[in-house]
Amino acid sequence: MIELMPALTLLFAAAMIGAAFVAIQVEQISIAILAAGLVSLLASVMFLFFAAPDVAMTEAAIGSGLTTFLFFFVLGRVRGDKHD
Amino acid sequence: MSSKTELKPKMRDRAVLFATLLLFWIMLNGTLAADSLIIGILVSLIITVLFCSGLSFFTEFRATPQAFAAGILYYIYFFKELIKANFRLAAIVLSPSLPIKPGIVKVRTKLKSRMGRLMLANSITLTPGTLTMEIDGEWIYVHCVTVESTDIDEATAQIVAGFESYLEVMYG
Amino acid sequence: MVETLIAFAALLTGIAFLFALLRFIKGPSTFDRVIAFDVLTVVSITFIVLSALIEERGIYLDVALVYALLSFLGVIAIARYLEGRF
Amino acid sequence: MESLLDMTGGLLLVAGAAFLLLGGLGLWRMPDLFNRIQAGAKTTTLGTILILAGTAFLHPEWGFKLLLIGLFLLFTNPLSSQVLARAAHRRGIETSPKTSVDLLADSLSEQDMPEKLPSEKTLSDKGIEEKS
Repeated sequence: MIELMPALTLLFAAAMIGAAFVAIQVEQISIAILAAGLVSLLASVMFLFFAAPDVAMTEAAIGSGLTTFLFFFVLGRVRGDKHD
Repeated sequence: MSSKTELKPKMRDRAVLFATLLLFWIMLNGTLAADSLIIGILVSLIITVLFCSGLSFFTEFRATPQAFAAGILYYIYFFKELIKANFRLAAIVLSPSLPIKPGIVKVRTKLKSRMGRLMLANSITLTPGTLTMEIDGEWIYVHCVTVESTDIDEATAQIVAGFESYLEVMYG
Repeated sequence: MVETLIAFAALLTGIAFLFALLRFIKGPSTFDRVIAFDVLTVVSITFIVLSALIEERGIYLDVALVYALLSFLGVIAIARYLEGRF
Repeated sequence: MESLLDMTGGLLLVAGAAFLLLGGLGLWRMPDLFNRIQAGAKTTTLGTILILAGTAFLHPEWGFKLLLIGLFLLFTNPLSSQVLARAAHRRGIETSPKTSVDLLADSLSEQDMPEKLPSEKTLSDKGIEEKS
């Protein structure tokens, strides 16, 4: 039987690659920001799997929460129109 | 006389806010040690004094025995409906033909308080095949996976009546 | 026995994670991706709780609490942006 | 030599994971956005609460923190789904051809409604705006 934690780490690494691929492939900015936030979220869970809960908390708060929020806020202020 | 009657519910609001904050602090810490308890009381007191007008969130609950009984019955009914909702969704998702007939219907609520309406909207979202989409005064627009009737009264009886009877006692 | 059950739960959750990820990659509109993002966050909370069980460290649950907070704030911010109200 | 408590906790874990799996399957199979939101909101809420309950059976000393996470999810998960559904409907995401009736769109076209009418904001918006 394969060990559980390495398998989960592999799953999350593959998912990170997939999300990063979406972030560079897609042409709408909002989806790219969302995919970058997803990469950050999965990275934070991977920090946790490597037994670093403090780093994981910081990454979740800054990378996934604050950066995504800030990007959307600024994008809404800059664009001003209703299209993507 | 009038100032006294205005002051009384405000003190009660502050007491409820203080108790909620302290409860959250104790649950977050998981201990009842003296030092953490003192810090929690201090911080809760400061927040209560500074931000007393901001949170009317928990204070609309009527603290009568009937309201507590209705609250317990409400949560029992709510979890029953939540489990039923999941099994119905599982049946839909697992059947190969996907038997759905979605639509958006309109229902009416009798609840007046904001917290009561919020709880009603949340409950509708978590019950079988329904999702609250918009609240406009007393009207609630609900997206259904399988529409059974588009008539307002019939849809109201089917979707909201079960929760409303409990929430009316709790929040009015 | 309990370890086997935890591993089985992790396997089922992993499949759910894959489905949500596929929806995120495919999803025709932005809203499909947002709901997939929300589901992925909740599934990540589940993974964090499971890893706390496996490693027997209660401090991991604090990270899960931060996640529960952040997913709500993030989805509200994105919805406000998509309504055009920033 | 497991106790009954441990077995109950493990079975609750598996049940919660099974509901999460059904939610993921629903997210993949449903034909339009609103049905996907329905699948996502219900199953993730119940699935996560069952998993938290199973963890509480296995480690009773974590109970308070697990209860806090569960309460938070129970209140915020349906709320974010509602906000998302409302935003999607305002942006005019098309529903699947199976949709039989759409009274919200009907009433909006009847009133000839401007897009940002303050009276139709929901409770979550009021809470945010009163603070600022």
